[in-house]
Amino acid sequence: MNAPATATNLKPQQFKSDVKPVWCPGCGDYTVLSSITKALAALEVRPENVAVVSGIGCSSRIPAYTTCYGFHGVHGRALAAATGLKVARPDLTVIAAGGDGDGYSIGGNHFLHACRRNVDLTYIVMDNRVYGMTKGQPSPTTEPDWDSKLSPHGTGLREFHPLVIALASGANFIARATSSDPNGTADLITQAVRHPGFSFIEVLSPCVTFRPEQRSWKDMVHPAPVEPTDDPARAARRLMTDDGFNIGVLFAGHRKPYRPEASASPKRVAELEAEFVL
Amino acid sequence: MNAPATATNLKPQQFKSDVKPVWCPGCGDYTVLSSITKALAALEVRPENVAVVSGIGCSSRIPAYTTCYGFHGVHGRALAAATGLKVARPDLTVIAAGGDGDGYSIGGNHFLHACRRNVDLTYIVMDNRVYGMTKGQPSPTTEPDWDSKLSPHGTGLREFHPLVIALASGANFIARATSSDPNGTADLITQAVRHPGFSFIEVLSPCVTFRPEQRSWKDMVHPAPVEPTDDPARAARRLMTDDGFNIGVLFAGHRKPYRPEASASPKRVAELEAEFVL
Amino acid sequence: MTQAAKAMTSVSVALAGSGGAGVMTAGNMLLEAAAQAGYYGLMTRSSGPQIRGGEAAAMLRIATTPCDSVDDRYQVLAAVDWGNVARFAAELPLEASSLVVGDPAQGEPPEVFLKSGARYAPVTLKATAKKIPGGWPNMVALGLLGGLIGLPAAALRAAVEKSMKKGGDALAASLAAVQAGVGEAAKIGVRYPLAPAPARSSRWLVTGNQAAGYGAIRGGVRFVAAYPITPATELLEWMAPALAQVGGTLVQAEDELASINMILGASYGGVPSLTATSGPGLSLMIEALGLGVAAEIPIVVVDVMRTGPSTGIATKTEQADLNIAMYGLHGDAPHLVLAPNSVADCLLTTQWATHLAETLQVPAIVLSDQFFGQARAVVERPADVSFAGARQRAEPDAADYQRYALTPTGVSPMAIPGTPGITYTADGLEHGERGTPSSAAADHLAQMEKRARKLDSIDYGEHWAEIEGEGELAVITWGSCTGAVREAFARAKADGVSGRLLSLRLMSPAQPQRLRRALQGVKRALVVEQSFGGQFMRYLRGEYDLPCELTSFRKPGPLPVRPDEIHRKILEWSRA
Amino acid sequence: MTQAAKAMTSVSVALAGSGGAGVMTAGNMLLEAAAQAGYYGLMTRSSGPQIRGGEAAAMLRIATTPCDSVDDRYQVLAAVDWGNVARFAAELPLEASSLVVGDPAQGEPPEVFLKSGARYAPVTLKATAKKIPGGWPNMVALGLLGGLIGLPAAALRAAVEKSMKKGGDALAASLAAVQAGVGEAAKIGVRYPLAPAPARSSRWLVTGNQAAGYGAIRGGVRFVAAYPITPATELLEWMAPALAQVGGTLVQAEDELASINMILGASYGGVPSLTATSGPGLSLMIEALGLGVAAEIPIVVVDVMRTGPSTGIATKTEQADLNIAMYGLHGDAPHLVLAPNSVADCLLTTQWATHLAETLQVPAIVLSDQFFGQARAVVERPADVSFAGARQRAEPDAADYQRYALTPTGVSPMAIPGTPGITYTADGLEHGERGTPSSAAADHLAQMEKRARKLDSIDYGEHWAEIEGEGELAVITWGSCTGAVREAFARAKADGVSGRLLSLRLMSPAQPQRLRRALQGVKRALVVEQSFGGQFMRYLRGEYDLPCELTSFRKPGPLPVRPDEIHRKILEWSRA
Ligand SMILES: Cc1ncc(C[n+]2csc(CCOP(=O)(O)OP(=O)(O)O)c2C)c(N)n1
Ligand SMILES: Cc1ncc(C[n+]2csc(CCOP(=O)(O)OP(=O)(O)O)c2C)c(N)n1
Ligand code: SF4
Ligand code: SF4
Ligand SMILES: [Mg+2]
Ligand SMILES: [Mg+2]
Repeated sequence: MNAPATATNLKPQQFKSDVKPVWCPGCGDYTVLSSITKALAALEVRPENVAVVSGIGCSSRIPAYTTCYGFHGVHGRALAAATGLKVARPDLTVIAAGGDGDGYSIGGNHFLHACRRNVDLTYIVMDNRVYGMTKGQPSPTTEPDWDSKLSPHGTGLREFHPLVIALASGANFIARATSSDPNGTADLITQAVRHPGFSFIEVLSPCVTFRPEQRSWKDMVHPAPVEPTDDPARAARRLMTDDGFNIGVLFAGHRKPYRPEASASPKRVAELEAEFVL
Repeated sequence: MNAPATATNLKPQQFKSDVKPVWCPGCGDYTVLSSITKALAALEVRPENVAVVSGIGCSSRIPAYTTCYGFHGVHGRALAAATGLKVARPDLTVIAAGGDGDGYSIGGNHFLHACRRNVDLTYIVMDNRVYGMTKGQPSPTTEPDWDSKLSPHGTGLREFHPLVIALASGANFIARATSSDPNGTADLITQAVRHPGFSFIEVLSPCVTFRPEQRSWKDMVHPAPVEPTDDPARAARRLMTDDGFNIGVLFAGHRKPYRPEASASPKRVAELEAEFVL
Repeated sequence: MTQAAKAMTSVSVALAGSGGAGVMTAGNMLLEAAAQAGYYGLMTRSSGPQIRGGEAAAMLRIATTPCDSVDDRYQVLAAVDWGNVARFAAELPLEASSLVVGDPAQGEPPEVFLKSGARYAPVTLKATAKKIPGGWPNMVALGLLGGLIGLPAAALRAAVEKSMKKGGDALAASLAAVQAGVGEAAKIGVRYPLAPAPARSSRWLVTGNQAAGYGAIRGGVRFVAAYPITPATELLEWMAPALAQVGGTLVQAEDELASINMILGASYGGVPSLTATSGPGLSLMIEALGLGVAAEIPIVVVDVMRTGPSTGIATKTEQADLNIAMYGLHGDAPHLVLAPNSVADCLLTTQWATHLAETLQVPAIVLSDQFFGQARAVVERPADVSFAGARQRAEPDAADYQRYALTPTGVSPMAIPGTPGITYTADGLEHGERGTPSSAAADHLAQMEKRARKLDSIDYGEHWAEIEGEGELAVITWGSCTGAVREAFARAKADGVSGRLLSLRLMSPAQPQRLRRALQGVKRALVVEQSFGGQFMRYLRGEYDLPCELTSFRKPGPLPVRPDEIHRKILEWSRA
Repeated sequence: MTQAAKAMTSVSVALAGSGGAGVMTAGNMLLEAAAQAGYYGLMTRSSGPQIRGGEAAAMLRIATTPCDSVDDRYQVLAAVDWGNVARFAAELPLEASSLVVGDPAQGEPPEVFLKSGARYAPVTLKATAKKIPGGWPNMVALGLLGGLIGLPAAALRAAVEKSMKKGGDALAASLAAVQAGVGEAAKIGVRYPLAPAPARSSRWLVTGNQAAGYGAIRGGVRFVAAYPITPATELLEWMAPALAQVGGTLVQAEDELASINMILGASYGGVPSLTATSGPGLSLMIEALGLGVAAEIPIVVVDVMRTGPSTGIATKTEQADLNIAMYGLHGDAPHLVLAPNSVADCLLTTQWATHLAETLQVPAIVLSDQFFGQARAVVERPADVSFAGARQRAEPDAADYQRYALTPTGVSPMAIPGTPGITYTADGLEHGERGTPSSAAADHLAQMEKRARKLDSIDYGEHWAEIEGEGELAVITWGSCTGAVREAFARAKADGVSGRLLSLRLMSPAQPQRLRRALQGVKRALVVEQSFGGQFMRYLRGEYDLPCELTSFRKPGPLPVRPDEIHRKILEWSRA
């Protein structure tokens, strides 16, 4: 993030818009929205200096539910749009947000390259291990045996492990959160936004409609039993054997955020034509 | 791969077509081609039972230089085409091949998901850390300080680490090879094709035109100092601290290859309409 | 006191309510009951922005003849509650003779419905249901609607039984609730009785998405790779188990780029292949469609069109992907574009598209739409047509085999991997006859001509369009506007206006000779389409030399095109 | 013995040879020398399939007036060696009065060049070079060509000095080799002397790709995200350092999906943004272009067209992306499409496109092509036009701010992140005026009308097309065919045939009134384009009511359209 010019005294509520969410009652995304608004209040930013960028999906509807600037783009491209925005407007606090389908399936390549590029922005994925918006198809994080119309008897595919991928591709901050703990999640988001470079938070956020069994996640989550590390190799080992329910900061690195170099020899536009002149 | 019906006695030369490569003299891809033809001979397959699938790039020209069936598709989509082919035609031996730009930049998402899907095919990437075909732009594996017209003074970006990503996304066999050792590479390809599921070989293959300094790779490579492991967490640690020049099989897992389930209740086409009949 | 009611050949009724009220269940049962009673029918559905649990409406038309279009107005609107039902007002036009039924315990009907002059009949749905242990208001509403339109009790019973196969108490309660609803209907004093059902025939109850899926399998498709997207998902969800049963496979791809490249790979392997999507997904498939054209690999892409541009309105219909389907590819890239003209025709058109794609070794795009895809209809059992995969395969060890040989038809036998002696590399780079990349002008021209020529190498026969009627006036249309145009013409006949209906099924390659013949003697033509920009009109102007004056009638989605608006337009225009 | 040679106003010469022979270096120096001598010029290049080290040809036209087209035939073909030079035969048409120069030590010239009747002059380039320590045959060839066309020695010297800034022995050797080449030329006995150079004026030496990049920066572009692709890469490579110098940024994206979404993000942030690509990349940008339309985010996409379809011929030109640029988007998605009509005009058109995109808050596609993009030309310094970013920004704390307000023009002030009190969410879902998603028919219609209306809300002024000449005949064309048509008309005048030239710069929105006015009195029009399928012809028919008879003249790439073929067509057609 970029430091706010002046401290503000805004309440979380002031980051919540009057647009009524389309979400089902009980959807985990409601509390993620609350966590974001709490984090923004804690960060003492002003809504006009924050942009929330998303793709398509239930979770991707989140920008309009905040009072920040929002960008509800096309499916899978949130990180690309967020990257362009932040590079062009480094003064803004940029948060990309969306679902597991948006981020890990169609958006997988941008996820890889955003981690690698390490632009100073925060990516929040509301992972419900399903495509909610399109009414219940398996996503990359869906369990291999989850039965659905499109994949009767399950896909048979090993789950995609977002945290490991984030680490392997160079994310600078990696955390797991749970929608069952809005304050804890708000705190993780706050830390993530403050951490320079690309920060990634995977939030377990149940889809009560298509995966009602995920309601039990709240009983399965637990604080990560170890301190965050800044050693990727150690983090890799830890994450690869992780039970999927460790909550907390799991990796925090020191890579320098991407920032385009300012030219050593700035010019006026008209000067550029010198090289053409005969 | 699928076992050949009958052993063959073909020579490597019989897998080489009469089409003249467009490659620059000295390009590493020539020896990769030789390694592939050697491997195919060693595998005792017949050219008509092998399909070589690629995207776009210098390296992606490889299919037509073999006597196998070839598919020279669009940039970045080799793995998708190869997946469709292998799933529809499990009897064929399918090899996808291409460059670092094709596979790790535009094709990154398919790489992730092909590793995860674990279809029984082999992916060979000729990594020269540059876009050769388009005349010298940085690729994901390019060193951050490599100066080019498009990125004066370098990109400043951390390299993409293909082997770690492959491991993190679930590839079943991971090896690094070097074009300076055609026989060794042939042997690794042979092993990879034989290994069930998705096997990935990263071949260091210099671009003598745009990265002439890569000629020195041949002096930097060395056999991996350790035995291959089947423990992903251990492999992760190893690969993340790897010097980039370890040659050999670095991971060989035991995941079951993807194979669509045959129906327990096969039907004739006309029977499908029963559900519509009033 | 029941009004003397004239028997009707078509009745439209809608059932609405908040999420969880079960209006879709009841709507489906009503359609089933109508089918059991020997009627034709069509059910469409609408719901609010809520992902689940929002307001919903089941909209049915039941008739003595096949329904290829929605009707102008609803005779009955029943609501289990009024929640946000007012948001459907634009989709539920009523008239003075309509009836609005609501539960007085849920408040008054929204003004927007009553201002039509429709009569309001309060019916205590909830209280009535409550009297029956396990009874639900939606079942009371089902009985009520069945009663109002005069469906036989046996048909209602059969429909309920069919959908509650488990039977037991729940079934009994539902049957009782339906019975109570029928009783309530009788008390209202208005009826919309259907004319007697026509003679029984062999019929299906099917959605356009299912019909398209089945047509594809009939055409030979055995591999599908796709990525979910509304409103194409149900096509895929129907195909997944169906394909498995006939020895095929469906792969859920990571995105649309993967799905289309997967099917290119599979089809290159000799297996007829398909994907289904909607506008945003089709946009992502454009590059690979071009590869299919250049490398001559047959594939079928079903685009179930929704309201655009961009993400647009995912759950609503529109005919505005004609542009991208026809002209979306970069370079000159001749390919097939087809469009079904009814729910049932989704079968024939998709099957034909598969057949043509295979025969001509070229991608085919099928332009279905949300209306067809998600409508459930009682239709005449579609005829068995014999279109099936007919790819010309090269012989093993063929001498001097050239994959892209310049044959007279432009179609060259294709080597299928596994066949010895004729290996080749399929290429999206311009190439010579052997397939070797070439930048020679002569090769480019020869291959361009070949690829264009093959599309004109076969006789597309009578299926290229539906042509009905006679006269100096014509309406030219396509896709889901066809039913409404047909009905408008039928009505115009009563006004003494008649003309020809032309609905194009084969959009590309254009058939100028055929169209000219079909329009022989026509002085003026009205072009009807559901697109804001007039894409079909521009297509006709660009592709054909139309021998008559053209007038455009168009509107965008999301509302369906209704017979009345076209009828009025025909009258006004024919008299102008 | 030198023939008496008439001074020529235009001479075309080519220099070819195997990889490493340095023909491009020599070609560039020759162009520079011509420029130094006060001539105009145009250089295009061709190379074999080899990535590097393959045969190459530098093709130059040098003239007393600006060259917007290649000429019909080459007066001189010089080859350092004959390697695979024969593969360029189709690109290097000769005539009986042409001269073929080759080094006899490298064998005889290929028959294909001599069958034109051209005279062969053997010149020992290599041996001559060898005599000069550090001398190279390409420099001898440079001198030879310079001598044959009569470039002053000082100009040649200046050009060599300019490109070998290091000076020293290498420079001296090159100068000596050039001198020797001039000497060899004198011995041949044929000359193609240029008429005296015109009066000096302010000129540039620039490629179309550079001009487009500079035009974009002039128009206000400060953010570029892109993915390399031939023949657009040089545009990006020129912009990368240039942007940095004016405080902008270029990001190399992971793919085209990322690049276009990045520029949407950046432009949403208030920074005018651009990407450049070619056909395959444009195909991948289609979905996000639709987002730009729906969410009303200005961006500029420069498509440097190459031969299609699919990967096609990456290094060659064609005008066949008109379809995708105009009609490639799904749904009804009005946007801007512009096309430059000369190398220099790449500047104005890209600058104008940026200005229009910003003014109208809509994506603009600029259709340049490989010919323009990679040609280096000596051009009149382009005029300073004042088109610059003119986005209407919303005021801080504006009351009841609505991002998609239904203004009379259709353009609504845009809130830029950072501005307090007017935050909103940009959306590709259909929406109401505030931006909140809506599936209401009324909102859809209102926003569709708004988005269409704004494109017609401004006066595009005189730049919409180039219009030249008078008469009852017209040639309508666009893009890189323009120069050849202009030249063909100039020649036709000598045959007593004259007419109007109309070259469209603004392709979308179509300008039917303007075109009608421009064609007033025209009876017949010839439509000239470089596409196999006649995309421009179909576009004209679909978008305009042309008041005259149309004839199509078209051919695909990869060969450039030459004045002679159009001249002949004009004569034949004008007399038919
Ligand atoms: C290009 C494209 N393909 C497909 C879709 C359909 N689609 C919309 S949302 C979605 C998946 C949503 O899943 P996820 O990102 O996990 O979000 P959730 O709804 O679960 O929160 C899909 C496939 C689309 N809108 N665009
Ligand atoms: C969609 C698309 N974008 C861009 C290109 C241009 N392009 C061709 S090859 C290539 C990169 C090649 O790099 P790599 O895969 O590393 O192969 P190499 O040439 O180095 O072997 C690019 C960007 C293209 N053909 N298609
Ligand atoms: S469908 Fe699932 S993810 Fe979507 S809003 Fe409902 S509960 Fe949330
Ligand atoms: S440019 Fe580089 S990668 Fe391409 S053929 Fe030449 S050496 Fe090989
Ligand atoms: Mg999800
Ligand atoms: Mg490379």
